[in-house]
Amino acid sequence: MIDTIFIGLSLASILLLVALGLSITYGALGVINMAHGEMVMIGAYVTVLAHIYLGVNLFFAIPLAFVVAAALGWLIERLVVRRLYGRLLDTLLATWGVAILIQQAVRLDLGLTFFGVNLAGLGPGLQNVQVPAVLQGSVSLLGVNLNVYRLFIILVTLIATVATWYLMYRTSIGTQVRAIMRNPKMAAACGINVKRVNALTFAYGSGLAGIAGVMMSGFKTVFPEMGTPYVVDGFLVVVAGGVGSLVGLIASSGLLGQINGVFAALTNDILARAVMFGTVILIIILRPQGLFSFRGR
Amino acid sequence: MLSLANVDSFYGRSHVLHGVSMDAPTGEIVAVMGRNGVGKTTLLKTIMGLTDAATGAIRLDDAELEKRPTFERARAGIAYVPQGREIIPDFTVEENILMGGYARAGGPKIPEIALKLFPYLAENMSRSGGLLSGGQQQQLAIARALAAEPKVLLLDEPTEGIQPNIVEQIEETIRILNRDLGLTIVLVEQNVEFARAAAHRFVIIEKGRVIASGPVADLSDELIHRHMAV
Amino acid sequence: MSDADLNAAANVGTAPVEKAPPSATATRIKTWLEYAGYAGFILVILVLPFFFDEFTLNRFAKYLVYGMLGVAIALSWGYAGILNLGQGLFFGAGAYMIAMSLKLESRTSLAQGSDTPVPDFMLWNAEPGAPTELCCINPASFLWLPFQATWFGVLMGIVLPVVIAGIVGLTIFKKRVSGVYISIITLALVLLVRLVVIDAQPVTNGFNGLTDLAYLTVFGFEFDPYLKETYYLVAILLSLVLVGARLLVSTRAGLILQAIRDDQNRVRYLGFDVPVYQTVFFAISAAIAGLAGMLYVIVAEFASPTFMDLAFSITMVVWAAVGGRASLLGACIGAILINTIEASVSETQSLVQAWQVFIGLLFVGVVLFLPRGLAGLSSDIVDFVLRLFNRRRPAEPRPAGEAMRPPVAAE
Amino acid sequence: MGTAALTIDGLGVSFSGLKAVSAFSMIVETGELRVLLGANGAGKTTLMDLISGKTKSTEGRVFLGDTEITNWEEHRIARAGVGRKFQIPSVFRDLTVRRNLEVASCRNPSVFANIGFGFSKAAKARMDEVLGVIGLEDLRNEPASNLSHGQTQWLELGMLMVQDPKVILLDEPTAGMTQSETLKTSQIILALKGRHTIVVVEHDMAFVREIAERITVMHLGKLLAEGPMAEIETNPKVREAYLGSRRLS
Repeated sequence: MIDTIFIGLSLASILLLVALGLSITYGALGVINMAHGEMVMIGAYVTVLAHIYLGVNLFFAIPLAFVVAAALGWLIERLVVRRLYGRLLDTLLATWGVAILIQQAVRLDLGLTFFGVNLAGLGPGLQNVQVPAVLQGSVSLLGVNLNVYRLFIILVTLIATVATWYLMYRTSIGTQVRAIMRNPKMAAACGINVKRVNALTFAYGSGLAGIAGVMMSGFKTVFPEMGTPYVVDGFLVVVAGGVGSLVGLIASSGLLGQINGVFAALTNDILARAVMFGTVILIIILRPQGLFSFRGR
Repeated sequence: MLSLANVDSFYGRSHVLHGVSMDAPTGEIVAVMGRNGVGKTTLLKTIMGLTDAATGAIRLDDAELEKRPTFERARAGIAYVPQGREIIPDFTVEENILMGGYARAGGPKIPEIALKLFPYLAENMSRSGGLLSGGQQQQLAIARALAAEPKVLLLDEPTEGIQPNIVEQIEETIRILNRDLGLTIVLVEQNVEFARAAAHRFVIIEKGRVIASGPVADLSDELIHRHMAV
Repeated sequence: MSDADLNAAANVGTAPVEKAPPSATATRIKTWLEYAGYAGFILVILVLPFFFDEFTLNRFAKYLVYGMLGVAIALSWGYAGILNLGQGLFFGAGAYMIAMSLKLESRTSLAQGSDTPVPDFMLWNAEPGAPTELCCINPASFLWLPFQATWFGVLMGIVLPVVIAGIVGLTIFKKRVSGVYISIITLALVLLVRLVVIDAQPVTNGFNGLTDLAYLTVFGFEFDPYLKETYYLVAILLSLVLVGARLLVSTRAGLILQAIRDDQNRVRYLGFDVPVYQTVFFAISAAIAGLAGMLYVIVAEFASPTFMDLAFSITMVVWAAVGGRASLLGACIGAILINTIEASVSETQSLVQAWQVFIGLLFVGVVLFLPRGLAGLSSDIVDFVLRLFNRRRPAEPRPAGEAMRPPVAAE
Repeated sequence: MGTAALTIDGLGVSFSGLKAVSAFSMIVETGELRVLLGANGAGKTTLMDLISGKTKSTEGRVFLGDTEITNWEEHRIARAGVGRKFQIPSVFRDLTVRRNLEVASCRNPSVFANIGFGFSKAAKARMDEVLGVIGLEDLRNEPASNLSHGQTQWLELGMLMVQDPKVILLDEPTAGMTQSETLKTSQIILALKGRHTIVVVEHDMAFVREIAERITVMHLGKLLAEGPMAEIETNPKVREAYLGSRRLS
């Protein structure tokens, strides 16, 4: 029983970690970023490459992945997303194209394969990340064996969530982001540089995906197509939770994670995912505004 | 001085303002009058850069604003209190006020004057904006505008839909802001009595055009009845 | 929130540009060009068998099936304003329904030691000692019983998508779920069904899908996928679907549908029951996708859960976007074109990868710079040419003429 | 006096505690043209929302002739015979002018009845006639998005004409129009008069003088005064509501 709840909790924290960045870009900017999964993938590859080229372990990859993914996100915002604000479904299609490009960049070693150069750690194959010894094995708590790496994911998610909360609710930039979210025209009339804040918001959301990617690399195989399922799950969590609501996001990832965990224990992983999708469909039909939603203007 | 010369303004394909020219000399209150739907709100939005497109010249002192984005206009010294107030309901009073401060040179800061003018706000800084009454929200919207330490204040029907006792307070506030702080105020107002008492100049708009303007002394009953009354 | 407002605010300083109205002659010329486009396209696909061998024709048949999917997408997205990100569900449903019937007709199914044909995989997965009759091999195997009749599989290939679309459509449209939420629900739905199909391995053969199928036999004629006749089956059905869909959108109901896309609330105040209209067209689009799924099984001889992959459903949408989301013919040609080119570069491995890069750039580029797709581009080119032509001639009187202007991109 | 086309009986609704319309009653006779006046926020648009089913009322009833239509779904109210023009003109922007009219002239609301081509001779003749009345004959093949603001308003009026409802609700039909456009609009509305029962919300007093018979004035969601133009103009309560410090409760 307790281990089922623990598994559910760790699934929930993965969902939350992936959805956190997506929630910010969707909630604040009205952009469905289908390349978010690729940002997760980039984060995972940063872990792989950091190990190969810098010789550093997963802990050091976390800040590095954040920076790399954020920079890439910033670039995407400047080049593509910026031109599409207000065209929600078009952002979905265009970022899907971006996602393909990022996948190909990894698969083709940033294009170097055309020149016969292959970089270790990139390319179409599978990569594996060596988890630091501290994070391996399991600890026993109340007579239940808990996987240390899963605990670590929960911890990182907790830190990322608290940091995001702090950033959004306790800093000047966060106030600006939330102001734009609620009323972009009034925000501009109050002197907020909406374009600049939007670019930073997108970069931050992407950076969070990068961190999620580092965490994924620790217990899943790393490959160029690994991101797609994450963007779907993340997006469903965001919509079910209620756009723009951090509480809703936590609640929906908690709910869906537990549903996933319980049904996986009762049946299997595949059906558990199906039940999760079914739950999201029901939530959207019954409460299109999501579980939680801020009061509209 | 805020001045508009030959300004046209558009929402999509609808051409709302036609060749509007007006001046708001520094330190004066200009009352913008006219019936509903003639373009008064659009005039303020155009000054703020919030319509879809606009042509003509908009100047504040030496700065040419017509090509600048909205946030730069705010930073140049124009603050906007929109119709319906548009405070953010799930922001606290404090956050709502600070939000206005991004146009201020040194960054957001709660303006002293706002606390003095609106003691209720000072005492309820952590309340949600959405829980305030209409009149309190109006005070909040003005406080937010003051946080920018602006040169010019654009006020769109600040007394609309507000309890009568608060209306007087708000009218008094407008006088104080102009008299004591020397703020230039462009005021969209339907209350003729108040406009006559407080404003220095008036502009009457009909069908998107300025059809009369001048010192408030020239605001005759005849003009009012022709362009505003039933 | 509306970021369109932000963009609008950034545009201050430019006045809207007035465009001269197109002359009646110009609109009539465009109408004729559109008809010529349909006629030309149908002619081309019907004469292909005179120039290509059976192997190539089989490949073309697949692309034509994709073209049919393009029509289904354009109908629901371009005309009804419903972006269905789960079109693969209807395609897959059509495919599985006919594949079940064809599976039971295959020689291996006959050779399972039972009196009636039984799918081979069903026995491989059966509990030891389980009965070998289709009714009772496993608790769900009885579902296959009606598929012993081929007509049932073929019928269900249309009926099932229509029923699913009907139920889903009425539920979400009555609830006034709109825009992106429709896309998310359809997306979640296709993934859900995909997982269920994979999980129901004893009845669906899971990941492996249904392979080793018989040819479809109609009145004693076997549609061998490598026969010209099979290509004609696909080409003729595509032509019918294309013309049928084009006629459908020019009916009064089609007109009301486009009005709903533009402003569904206004349509309510004209007295039309909006959810019913949306559901009917959603279901028609599903039926076309189901038909495409069936034809795909006939030419490719398998049905697989990959039909319900997210990537496939989104890719379909992009074919339509490239061709022109609001043009039935454009979306159809877009799908065929992309797949034809993709197949011709897939000879070499490195080109395949480069092609993927190109596809990625194409998606981004089309959304950013060509939101009306190739159809919009050709319409603009025609406009341009007509304007050049007009400038040389004095203005003409403008008698009444029917405009057949393709609608502008819908969200 | 004829029979009542539209009867509103004690209608009310409140939004988050604020009574936008309360205990409002009004009877509009068949063939009448009623002007609804009131300052911003007086509840005029909300009243139209309540009649046409956009907003559900919390008290009171609405009758169209003898049929109670309170809180029906929008399309049923429309089918029963209430047509509406919105404050922000809403036409089908991607469709041509002519096609906008065609949508409005589909008599049968059923989908399957509309799977067919073309329109009856009578319907076509009516559309041509309406195109003439609204002066958009030359622009019939233009997409509605290319129309000017005034033309869009006229097109929406034209859609109401071919829709041919018993009662027409017009929300500020001259908002944002130039003087000459306003004049033309008043002619179009006068052409509608008699054929339909009309309720108009308007602020342009020159326009109101042009078209009005009876006027109803709303203030703070309630009925303030009702009567012919001359009476309303001299009514002190109305004057104060419009010009005074609005310190009525």
